[in-house]
Amino acid sequence: MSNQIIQGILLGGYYALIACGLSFMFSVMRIINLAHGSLAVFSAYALWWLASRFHISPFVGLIIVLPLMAAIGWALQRFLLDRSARGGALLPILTTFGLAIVIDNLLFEQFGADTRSLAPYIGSLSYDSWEWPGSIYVGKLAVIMFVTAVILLGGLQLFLTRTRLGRSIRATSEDPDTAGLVGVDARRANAIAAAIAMVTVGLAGAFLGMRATFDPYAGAPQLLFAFEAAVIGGAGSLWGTLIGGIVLALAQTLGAQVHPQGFLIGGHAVFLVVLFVRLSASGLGLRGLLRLPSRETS
Amino acid sequence: MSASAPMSVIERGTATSRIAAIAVAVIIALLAIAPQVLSAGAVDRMTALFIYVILAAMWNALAGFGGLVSVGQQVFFGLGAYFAIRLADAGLNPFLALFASGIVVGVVSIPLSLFMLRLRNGEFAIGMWVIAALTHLLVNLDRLVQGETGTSLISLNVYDSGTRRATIYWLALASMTALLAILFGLLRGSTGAAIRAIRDNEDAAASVGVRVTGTKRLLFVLAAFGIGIAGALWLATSITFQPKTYFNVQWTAYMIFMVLVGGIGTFEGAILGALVFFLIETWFGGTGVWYLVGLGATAVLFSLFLPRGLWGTIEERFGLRLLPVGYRVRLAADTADGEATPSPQQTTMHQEKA
Amino acid sequence: MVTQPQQQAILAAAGIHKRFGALVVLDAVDFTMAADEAVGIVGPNGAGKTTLLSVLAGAFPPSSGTVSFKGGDVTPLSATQRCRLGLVRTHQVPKPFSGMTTFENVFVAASHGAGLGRDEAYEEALGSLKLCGMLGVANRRAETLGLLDRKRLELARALAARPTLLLLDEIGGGLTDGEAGELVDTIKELRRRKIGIVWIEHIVHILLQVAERLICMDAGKIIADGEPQTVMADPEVVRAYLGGGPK
Amino acid sequence: MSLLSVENLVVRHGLLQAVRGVSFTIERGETLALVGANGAGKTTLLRAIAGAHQPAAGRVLLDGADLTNVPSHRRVGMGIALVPEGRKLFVQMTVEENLLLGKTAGRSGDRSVDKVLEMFPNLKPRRHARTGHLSGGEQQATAIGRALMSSPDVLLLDEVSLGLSPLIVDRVYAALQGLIASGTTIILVEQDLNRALAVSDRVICMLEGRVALEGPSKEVSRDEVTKAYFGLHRKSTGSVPA
Amino acid sequence: GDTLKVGFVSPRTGPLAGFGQTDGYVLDLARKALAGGLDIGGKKYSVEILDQDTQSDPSRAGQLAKDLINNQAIDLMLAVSTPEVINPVADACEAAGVPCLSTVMPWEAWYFGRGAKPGAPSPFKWTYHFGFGVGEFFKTYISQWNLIETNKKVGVMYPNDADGNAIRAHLAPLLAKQGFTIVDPGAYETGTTDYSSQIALFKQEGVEIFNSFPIPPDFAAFWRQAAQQGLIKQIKICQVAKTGLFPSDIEALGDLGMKISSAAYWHKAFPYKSPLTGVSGAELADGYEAASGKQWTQQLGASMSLLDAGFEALKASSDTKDKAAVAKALSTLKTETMIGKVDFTSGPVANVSPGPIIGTQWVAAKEGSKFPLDYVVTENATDPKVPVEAKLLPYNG
Ligand SMILES: Nc1ncnc2c1ncn2[C@@H]1O[C@H](COP(=O)(O)OP(=O)(O)OP(=O)(O)O)[C@@H](O)[C@H]1O
Ligand SMILES: Nc1ncnc2c1ncn2[C@@H]1O[C@H](COP(=O)(O)OP(=O)(O)OP(=O)(O)O)[C@@H](O)[C@H]1O
Ligand SMILES: [Mg+2]
Ligand SMILES: [Mg+2]
Repeated sequence: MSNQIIQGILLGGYYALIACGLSFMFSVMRIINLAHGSLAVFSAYALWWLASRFHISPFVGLIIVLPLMAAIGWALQRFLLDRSARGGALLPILTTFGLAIVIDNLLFEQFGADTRSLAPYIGSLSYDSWEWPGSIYVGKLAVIMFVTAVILLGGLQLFLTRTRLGRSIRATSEDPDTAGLVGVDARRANAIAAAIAMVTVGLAGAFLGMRATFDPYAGAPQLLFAFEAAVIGGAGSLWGTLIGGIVLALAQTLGAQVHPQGFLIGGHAVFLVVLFVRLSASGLGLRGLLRLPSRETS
Repeated sequence: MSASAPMSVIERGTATSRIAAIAVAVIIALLAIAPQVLSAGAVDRMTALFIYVILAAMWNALAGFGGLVSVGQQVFFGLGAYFAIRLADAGLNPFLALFASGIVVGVVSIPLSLFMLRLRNGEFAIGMWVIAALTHLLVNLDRLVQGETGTSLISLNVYDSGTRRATIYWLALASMTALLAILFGLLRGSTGAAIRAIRDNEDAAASVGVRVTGTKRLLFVLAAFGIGIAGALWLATSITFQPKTYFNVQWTAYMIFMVLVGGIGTFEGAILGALVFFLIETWFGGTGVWYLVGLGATAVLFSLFLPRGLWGTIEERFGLRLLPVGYRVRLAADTADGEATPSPQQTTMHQEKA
Repeated sequence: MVTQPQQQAILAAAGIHKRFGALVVLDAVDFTMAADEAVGIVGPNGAGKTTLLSVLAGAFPPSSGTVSFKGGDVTPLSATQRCRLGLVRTHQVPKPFSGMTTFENVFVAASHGAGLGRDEAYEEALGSLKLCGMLGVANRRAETLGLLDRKRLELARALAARPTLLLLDEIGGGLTDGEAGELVDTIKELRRRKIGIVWIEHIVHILLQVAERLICMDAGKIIADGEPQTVMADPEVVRAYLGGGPK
Repeated sequence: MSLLSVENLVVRHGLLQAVRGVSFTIERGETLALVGANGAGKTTLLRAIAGAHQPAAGRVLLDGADLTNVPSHRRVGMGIALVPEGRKLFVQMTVEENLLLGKTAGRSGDRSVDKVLEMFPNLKPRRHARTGHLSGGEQQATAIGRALMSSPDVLLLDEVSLGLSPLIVDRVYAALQGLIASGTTIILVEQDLNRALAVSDRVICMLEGRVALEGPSKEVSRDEVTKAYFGLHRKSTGSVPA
Repeated sequence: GDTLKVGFVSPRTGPLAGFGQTDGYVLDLARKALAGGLDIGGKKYSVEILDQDTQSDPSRAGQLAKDLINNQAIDLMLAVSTPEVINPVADACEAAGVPCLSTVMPWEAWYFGRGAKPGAPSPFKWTYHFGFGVGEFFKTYISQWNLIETNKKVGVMYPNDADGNAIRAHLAPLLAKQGFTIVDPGAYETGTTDYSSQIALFKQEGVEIFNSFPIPPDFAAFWRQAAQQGLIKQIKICQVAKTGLFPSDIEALGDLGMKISSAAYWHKAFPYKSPLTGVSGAELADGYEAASGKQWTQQLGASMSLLDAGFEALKASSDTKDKAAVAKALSTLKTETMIGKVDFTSGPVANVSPGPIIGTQWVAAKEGSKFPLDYVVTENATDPKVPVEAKLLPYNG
């Protein structure tokens, strides 16, 4: 049992990592990025390509791929999101939905349907583990992911609240016009934010590729978990995303304890429960629900 | 205050909109007799088009008018199909089951709305998605469905293919017409104004006496019912029920595509968007990867260059309103002919239904 | 200091507390008014005036205390229900339905708040637009209105809901003298129609043209309540609110 | 050379011309009061100077440099700060964060959060509160403070005293006097004519997008200004007999 | 003369594209062979094969089928690979009264998954399916697992999908009868990302054989975790289906993929020739490798056999332009194709002809090979004509 809990917490780190870029864009830039998963898979392919073609270890490959992702983020913001965000909050959903389809299918066109993984290029790291007393096995890769998630999310949280640039980014997300009036270059702030988001997406892709396998269409399935982690954690808080990831993963592993099908069901259920509890805390939930009938009768 | 009421007139329709109303009636009449002349393939495709129109109109009602952006509407699509299969398996006539299923979906959506409608914005959108995923998993537990294996609505096979095709066509046409008419009536009436008010500012709407929750629920349930019917109809045309297919988020993605390409928040836009999607699929669907790339690119290009969608742009450019739901005040000063009683001339759906 | 006997009161709030987290914004406020009164509320920024108004209108529940309206306890009722009973508010920061036209904004209130049928609602909406001088912008989308027009729209919209008691929150700020005059005329017209008024305003000289009773709040408490000139002269009010500035 | 000059400025909102060929200049250290009826175009004019609206014609010059193609955020760096109509705070962020945002990199000046809070003591306890939760007046104070944080050369104040209680209004005007004394140039929109005339060197009255009256504040009388307002025919509303 | 139109529906793009990857090559061969037309009953027909891509979308599969039926007026429908393709196509054909032949999915999921009830007469008049079913898996697994000494404890991971459910319902009881102890934690949903509870159970029970029907990403996540948690140290046979059909699935597993056992519905060692094109197994595989530069896959033979069987049925029908006659010919078809015999006269249920599935193993390729992996036949219980090439190696050892 304690093994399952530890596995659950570590899995939470993975979810948080996957959700990081999404949460960042969702809470800071107010963009529901449906292309999140596809972009992560793109990064995984880039690393795979470097590894299989030039024998560059994926960890080293990150030195090339992360700047590339940052550039992509910058360009994405400049040429697509900036423009479509002006047309209302919904339009970026359409843009990123379209983008996701385009990326998936171009990846297919380029790399075919074969299943790939980065694991073969990192030696035995993908399944190495430390054995702790009580036959608890702690995967090395899982620990690396967890630590990365903590550093990444914590660092971003501090960046957003403690630095001038971070504040500029938040201000821009709230109201770009007014941000301009207080001296913030809104376009630049947004583009930097997108670049940062894409770097985290790049990392997510790397770990996705090391932990499991991917193919051109592997992005979408990751999306819902990432959204769940981000929403459980609460909008506007990146630390929350880490907690969200862990809560989600624990619910899943404990759900699986009951029955293997409980894995996904447990995760979804806890998501709804968290929302419900949060509503109750704000006076809108249970009490509001119960008050409802009386409201309708007047 | 009535004493001070001026000679101003509230206009609902325009000359074009009256012509449009007649045109709509004619088109629907033509569509009703179409199976006599169309090829079997065309009848099947038209049925799909009607279903797309329902989906687009329902999502548009929810998001475009009600501000309720959901990424989980596939839950009702899936449930529509699932209940139809369940009811048919219980011995109900399969055609009847389609309609009954829509009602069941509508009923199911009521308790769901109690919880979901309290969520805001992103949380509502994602929350609906999670509901869809969860419902999918629960449907998978049904022995009849056998997990992802699914099952088929083979009880339809007792009808010969011609009858079945025409019947489903008419059912789809009738459902679409009725749903659009209900929606139009709703949006044109004072409820419609309330819906748009809630979209713009919920607190303010509550403070001027709009029943926020009740109104949202009405819209939510209507959309659930409509999409449920669409799901059931889709099942009738394709027979195979594999849960994964019906509970796929792709359905909602298509709804979003249709609505935003057509023009969100306009009644005509959703219909136009469905038509565009349908045509793209019909013409380019065979080109495989490039069809999908093109579909994605279309979405991106529209969001960049026609952010208000086709109809939104047309409306803006030409001031064209075929099925208007808004109100315009013609000030007394401009009304030389001094028509004082408001709203004598309306493009109502009563005419269209006739 | 309750100036009206309980049974005549149309609106009564008793023992209202409101806390946001640790912050106590309303601290045991009692407030009563009669149907045909016009009450002005002043007080320094952050005194809790808007919060009191929100509690009265039902935008959020008080932490403790009760509100009764027309003799019934309305504490558990929502803002919607209170509006339909005739207790209508405006917002300090205007909240127009930005995607709808001015007329449609007001029409919503007439058809839902006042519960009127279509034709009646049209008339009511046009009437209140006219009263507030907004007929000229009836077809403009509300998001294109300037701040002052938005404030007028708040008033017009609240009026269209056919209130018996109107709660106004700073609708007079930023008006030129001429415009302020028009506003006072409008409010006086409402008084003639026997609509009760509660009006929060910092432009005291406008307020005094209408208010028959003045309340001053400070730090969540009512510190003075009574005849306007008396309240204005109250040293406590001068200290907390008016200051000794040029007048 | 004048510090700021506006030449034949035309600004449109769609089809509507909100500012129709306005010209004026303002010297360093001068204070200009901008008055006019509701919808006269004051806000639009100030926003155009701050770079929030692109003019359809005309120019804005700062120290002789054409600002037409300078985006708003760079104008802040050049010394123009606006207190916008309707506060426009970042409501998810705290008072302190809003103020810090106002402090623009590259501007010299010794404004600190503490100094600004000194000016608005009622904000002190709310320093770490989200501005979305503030009262109306607290928000207005924050908005003014935010603009001051950039130590502007030209301060544009739209409806300065809106929503402020009399005590705070006095305090704000006292602070403005201090700024004026230290050589800051100010354009303020203020509906309290007495205040506006008392604090300013010059007054411009706008009417339907144009300058209807311009003159030194000491020379124009209240009456004249009021007349200029009424150049705009009173809308046929107001008191309507029941 | 007349033109025969044959629809061919497969997933060429989308998540299932691995199955459709080789179809272009197979169709080319078939078209070449049919270029001169087809002689049936002394009459010469020109042949048109209308191949369509479902994009791995079942809805689209159904729509495509209807389009082929209604607008192209096809005479015979062929559908291949996975329930997501075959079931919607078959349902559309059944509804429209068009003969349809399919292969590559467990026939149980095809038959019962489309609403047929056990024991009741077949509700299908127009649709036919050939290929492996649970019975074949059973034979193969018994044969394969007895090749190595184990404790006969089998840990199974069957997903809650068509294959998984068919296997769980029908295979597990049979295995138990043969003396295997089945350790089944229960169905899991695809997309699960953590398997620690299953792994704990398998370790606790000391299973030495592992059997699963996962999709590749699920298996990769599971198997790496199994390695992390020390489960694989005790595994002697790792028998997976569905994942591991194609070499790329195994390559993606790195070292962990070596010596995984699999089962193939076709192998290039099959001794049959395609009646349609005349190619042998080795020719087909080598030809594909030469043309595409990619390693051969078992799908090559399966798709070819579908075309083989389809055209054999057309030839056998009394009137190729009469759909009922073609359906009749299908119902009595008895022939030999690329995968061996197809026989609808003696199936477990009407409309189904069972086909072989033979035990195989993924091993490191010999020195000098173009590809890193080799796929060898280790047993042949379901078709003894297929030569056994290698001895099954224990997963650990
Ligand atoms: N939702 C909230 N959360 C936290 N604090 C709040 C909230 N709403 C109001 N406050 C605080 O409560 C106090 C009273 O606010 P309120 O808006 O009632 O003041 P007010 O008297 O209307 O002031 P003003 O004249 O400036 O409008 C303020 O200090 C404000 O910051
Ligand atoms: N975004 C917009 N779209 C359309 N019209 C606008 C927009 N903003 C302002 N207007 C119109 O432009 C005109 C000038 O507005 P502006 O806000 O500049 O006036 P103002 O003098 O500041 O008025 P107020 O005293 O009400 O603040 C008004 O008629 C206003 O309604
Ligand atoms: Mg207030
Ligand atoms: Mg203004």
